[in-house]
Amino acid sequence: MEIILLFISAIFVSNFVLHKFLGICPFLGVSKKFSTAMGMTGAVIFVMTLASVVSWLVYHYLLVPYGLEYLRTLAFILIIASMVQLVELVLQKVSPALYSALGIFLPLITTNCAVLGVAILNIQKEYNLLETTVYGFAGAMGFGLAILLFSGIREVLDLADTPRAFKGTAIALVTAGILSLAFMGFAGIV
Amino acid sequence: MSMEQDKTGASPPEVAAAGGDPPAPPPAKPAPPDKAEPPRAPRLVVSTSPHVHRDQDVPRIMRSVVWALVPGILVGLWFFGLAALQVYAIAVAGCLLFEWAFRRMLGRPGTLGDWSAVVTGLLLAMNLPAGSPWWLVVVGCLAAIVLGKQIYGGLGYNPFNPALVARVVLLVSFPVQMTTWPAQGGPLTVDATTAATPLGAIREALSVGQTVPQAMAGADFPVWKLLVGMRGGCLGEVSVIALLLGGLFLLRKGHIKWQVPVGFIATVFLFTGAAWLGDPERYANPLYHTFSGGLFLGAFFMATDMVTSPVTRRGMFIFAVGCGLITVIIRLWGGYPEGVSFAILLMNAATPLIDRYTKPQVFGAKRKLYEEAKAA
Amino acid sequence: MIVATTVMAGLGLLAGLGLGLAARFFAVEVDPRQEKILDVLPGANCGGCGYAGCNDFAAAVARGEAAPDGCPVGGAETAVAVARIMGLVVEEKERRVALVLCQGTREVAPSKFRYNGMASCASAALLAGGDKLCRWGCLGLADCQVACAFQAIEITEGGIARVIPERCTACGKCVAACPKDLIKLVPESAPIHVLCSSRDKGPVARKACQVACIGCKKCEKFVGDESMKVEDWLALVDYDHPPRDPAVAGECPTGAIVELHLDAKKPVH
Amino acid sequence: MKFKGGIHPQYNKGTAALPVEEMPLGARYVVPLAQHLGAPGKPVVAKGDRVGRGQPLSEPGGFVSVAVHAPTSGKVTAVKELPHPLGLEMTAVEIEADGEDAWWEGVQPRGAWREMDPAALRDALRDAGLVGMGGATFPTHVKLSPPKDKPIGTFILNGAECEPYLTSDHRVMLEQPREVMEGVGLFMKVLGVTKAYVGVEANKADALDALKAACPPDLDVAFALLEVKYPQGSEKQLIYALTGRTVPAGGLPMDVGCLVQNVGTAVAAYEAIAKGWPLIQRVTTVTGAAIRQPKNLRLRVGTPLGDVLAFCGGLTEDVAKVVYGGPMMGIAQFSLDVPIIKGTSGVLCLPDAEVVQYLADACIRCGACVDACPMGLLPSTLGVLCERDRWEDLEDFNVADCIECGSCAFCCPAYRPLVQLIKRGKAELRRIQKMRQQGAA
Repeated sequence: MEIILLFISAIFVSNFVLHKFLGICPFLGVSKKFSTAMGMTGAVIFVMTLASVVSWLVYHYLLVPYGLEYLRTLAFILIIASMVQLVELVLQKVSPALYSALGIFLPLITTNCAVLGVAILNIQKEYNLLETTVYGFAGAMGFGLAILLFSGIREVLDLADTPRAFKGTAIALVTAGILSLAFMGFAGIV
Repeated sequence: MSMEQDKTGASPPEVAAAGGDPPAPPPAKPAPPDKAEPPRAPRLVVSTSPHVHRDQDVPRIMRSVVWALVPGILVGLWFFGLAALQVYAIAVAGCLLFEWAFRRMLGRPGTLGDWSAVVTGLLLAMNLPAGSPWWLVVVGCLAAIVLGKQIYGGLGYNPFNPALVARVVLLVSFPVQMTTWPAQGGPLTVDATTAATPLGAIREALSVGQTVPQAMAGADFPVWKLLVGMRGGCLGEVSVIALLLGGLFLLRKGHIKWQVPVGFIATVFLFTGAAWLGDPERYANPLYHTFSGGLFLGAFFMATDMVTSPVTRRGMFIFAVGCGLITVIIRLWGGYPEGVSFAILLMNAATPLIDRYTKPQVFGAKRKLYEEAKAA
Repeated sequence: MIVATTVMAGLGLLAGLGLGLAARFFAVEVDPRQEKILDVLPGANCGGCGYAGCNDFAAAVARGEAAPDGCPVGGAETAVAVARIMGLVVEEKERRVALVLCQGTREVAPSKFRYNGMASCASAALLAGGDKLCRWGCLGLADCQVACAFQAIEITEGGIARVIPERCTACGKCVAACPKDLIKLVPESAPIHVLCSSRDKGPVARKACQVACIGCKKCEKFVGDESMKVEDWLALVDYDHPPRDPAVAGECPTGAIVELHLDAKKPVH
Repeated sequence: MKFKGGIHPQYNKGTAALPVEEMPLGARYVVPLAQHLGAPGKPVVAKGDRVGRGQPLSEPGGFVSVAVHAPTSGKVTAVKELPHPLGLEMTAVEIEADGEDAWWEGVQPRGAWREMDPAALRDALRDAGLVGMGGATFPTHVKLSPPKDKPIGTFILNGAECEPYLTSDHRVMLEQPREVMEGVGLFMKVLGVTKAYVGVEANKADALDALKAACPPDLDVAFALLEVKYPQGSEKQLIYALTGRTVPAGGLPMDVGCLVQNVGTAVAAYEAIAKGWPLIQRVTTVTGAAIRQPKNLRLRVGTPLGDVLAFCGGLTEDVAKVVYGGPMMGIAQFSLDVPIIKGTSGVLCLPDAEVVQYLADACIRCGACVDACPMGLLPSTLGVLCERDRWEDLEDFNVADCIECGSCAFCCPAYRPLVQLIKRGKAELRRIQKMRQQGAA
């Protein structure tokens, strides 16, 4: 039950993008088309889940024994960076179309604060390995939900007669704001 | 009207109107003598087919919505009195003003004639507590018209229901004012004491450790009171019967499809019913849930907003069920006592995705039909 | 301290090793010239070259699929720079400017019907070729203006398109957008232009538009060489060797031939 | 069976009670060579030639092409580009009538269709210049030559006449039921089918009764009254309504073994065989609030529109639109010099007050067009995509299945010119697909 609540809360209530405001860069950058948002979601789910697990392991089995907790940010960034690199290499080979569609934002998952965020939150909240895995996965799902909803809206906005001054990122930010307001409705659940 | 307009890259394709100048005088009459043979204006209009049109346009639809809102508004005025009138007046005037001013600022043609700003103003007022201070209403108008609609390009392009954007902006920004419910004091009320809403009463009771049956006994909201509208709440949401009347009118006119209100209300009823059967100590009965809060207002007038809901019937139904589910989740387990606005807003956000996955079946696209026909 | 350093170094080493292996297995080659070309391109991402943005064009050049002088915005300088990266030499071209070959305003070119529909030339042209009696003329519904990324086209009061030469980058978007093929990229130094595209016979053309070229050949006789020629009742300027004597404009009985100085620095009239 | 979607416009079929009048012979006729879908014919007469009534003026320009014939006897005064109802100038033969209206000697009865060979019948129909007279003007002989792997088992006579205002088919069914049914038999013979359906909208029950009464006993024909709904007369919808078969998307009626012909075509086919008459006349409804005397007229193909309108008392002063065909799919005309052609089922004259003013207001996503589309498309989305030149995205929304019936634009409360947008989109997408194919090849 706890696990399920954790899962739901990470997706809806404390959504990484719309509640914690983490991972805004890819959220805005890769949400112009539904298909790329889909690809980004896949990549983020992979990276976030794996990063949660690996960083948890590294933290508990490497840093803690040596009393190096203060190095966790550094270590996590290292892990995440190399993992993203890995995804990038694989994608470039396996799906060049998705690779070029994700463009600059793929390497930017490295600096996707959602990934680092989830790794650090896992430690802060003193989750065990199972909780860590679920939280990482659910957090990524929440990110995916937000970016997919958002990309759907943006595809439609692309066809709208938006005033010049608001075209593009401006209107996207306004929309993200309203979306975040709407997600506030979930506040208080679990 | 369109030719003179700004035609830079960002501006939309426009329609060239043919009717600008009146048709040339018939040849029988002598031409006006003062003009030295200007190029003769052609008489015939050419456009693509069809050359006839249904007797229906956007302003007329919007006016129908206004008519449909009238019963709900009247009941609100009766119960909440002059304080309500003030809110309605400011909301409508404010929406019209912001609509006019913002369009003008952008150098776009005025759209007051389509009546959509009036509808937004009325709906916004109906979603506010009676006796909302004037500045709250004005901020709401600004949020609805500018943030919710015109920033996106105006009617038709807004992804979210403007009145709901405003309500949620206000609810999040001014929680105290937005949850202070004046008691119903009759038509001449100007200033009233506060009262509880049905959903708020339960929330309150649960938080002090009472059970739901105890709370309901204390709050005294029998179903007939809920139907008539004798309860605290937003201006326009109190009377189920009045709202139903307007909603049926719109259904009959064909401006809303039954899938939305039925799907929405039925989902709330069934879901809360299931919860109630599971634990009547913790959850109120489904009738109580169905007839309280802003469910009828939302289901008939907000979730049915054409612009922000799916275009296909199937999509509308999915949309409505989604609204119902989220509403109940927020009501039963969320921090806010009422979730209709949030639910509709969230489903507005999901509308493009619903549209994407509910494309209608193209005539003849089903391979099976074809095979069947061949066998026949 | 030493432990910390060791741990971190070990982690880094491990990650590096993994990545190195991955790079080996999933290696994809990228032409280094592509990046260099991208650096010298103007970066307008206008698509005037026919590719989806500058990066795409750079890749195409690097693959040898596109010509180095394919960027219309960057002009000669860019072409030379790109060619140098590719190890080629290109001829320097004169800057070109788009020009709308029609001056049939609504006052001089009557309509045959009242049009009601989308304000788009391409859509209007599908209905009986547009509402103008002259079936060659500019419909003034701004398809070119919408296509232009540089706001270099305006619709005049007479309801026809006009290119603002100072802003034109000769990307050619308007040329493709015009359903009547009225827009041409011309060398900016050419002084004489025939602002008409009607290939109707003289009397027909004249009836449809007071400033139409009626194919009378007076200009052809006046210049006396190959620089101007009448084809299908329409005078054409040979833009490779344009006529230089502005007096030819005065010869035209309908005023279809005009003297225009499109060079960006000079005032335009 | 009822098809999904469709609309209920005001029918305005006031001319249904008016018997068909013969239009008197005129002085001048203009016969365009292109009056059918397909390659235009090549002229076989020149300026100065004398021609007899029914004499061929052109020869087919290919298989999907038919000849045109002289509507009356007289002198060819020109073979040149002249205004055509499609809006452009096209090659046409101009004939000055000599008033004698003498038949060309080649016009002779072909015999009784019951005794003739199907191939001979088909050739005779081709030589008579027969095309579908409902408005699409597809050459009849081509339609009657289905490929071997798509055998036709069912013939369908289209008497739906679902377009508002038009009553020409209605009058033909009432006044010439025998010719219509003989035509049905003739088509069945050509195709070798034994089963036929006749479908007529329920607002023309009298026509169906007349046909039933005139049906020759040797034909197995099922008569059906159809729901009054536009576009009931569209081939795919009609086939579905009558037989329950669904023509696959992108397919033709022959994919479900059906073939549909219009009432007028049946009469013309019968006359082409029994009397040897080529297609030089047709029944046309001249109607609308802007014509002084609405009429159903039997007209010679090639009659100038101006003459027709004058015969109907002329246009009112507030006329603002003249449409060839019905109001839902007809083509607006700007010149009164165009001639009546084989596909002109009606001439609709609308006054200023009744002219639809299309606007470019934003789509309010009301879904009215989605409910109305008989093909199950999303006209609202198609319209928006076309408006923003997103041609390639149209493919995902099956734009090619649009039959341009106009139901969407008819009910759009924002008065968006959806048909214009979608027509353009279809053309652009076809262009792109062609380029893609060439690129692949």
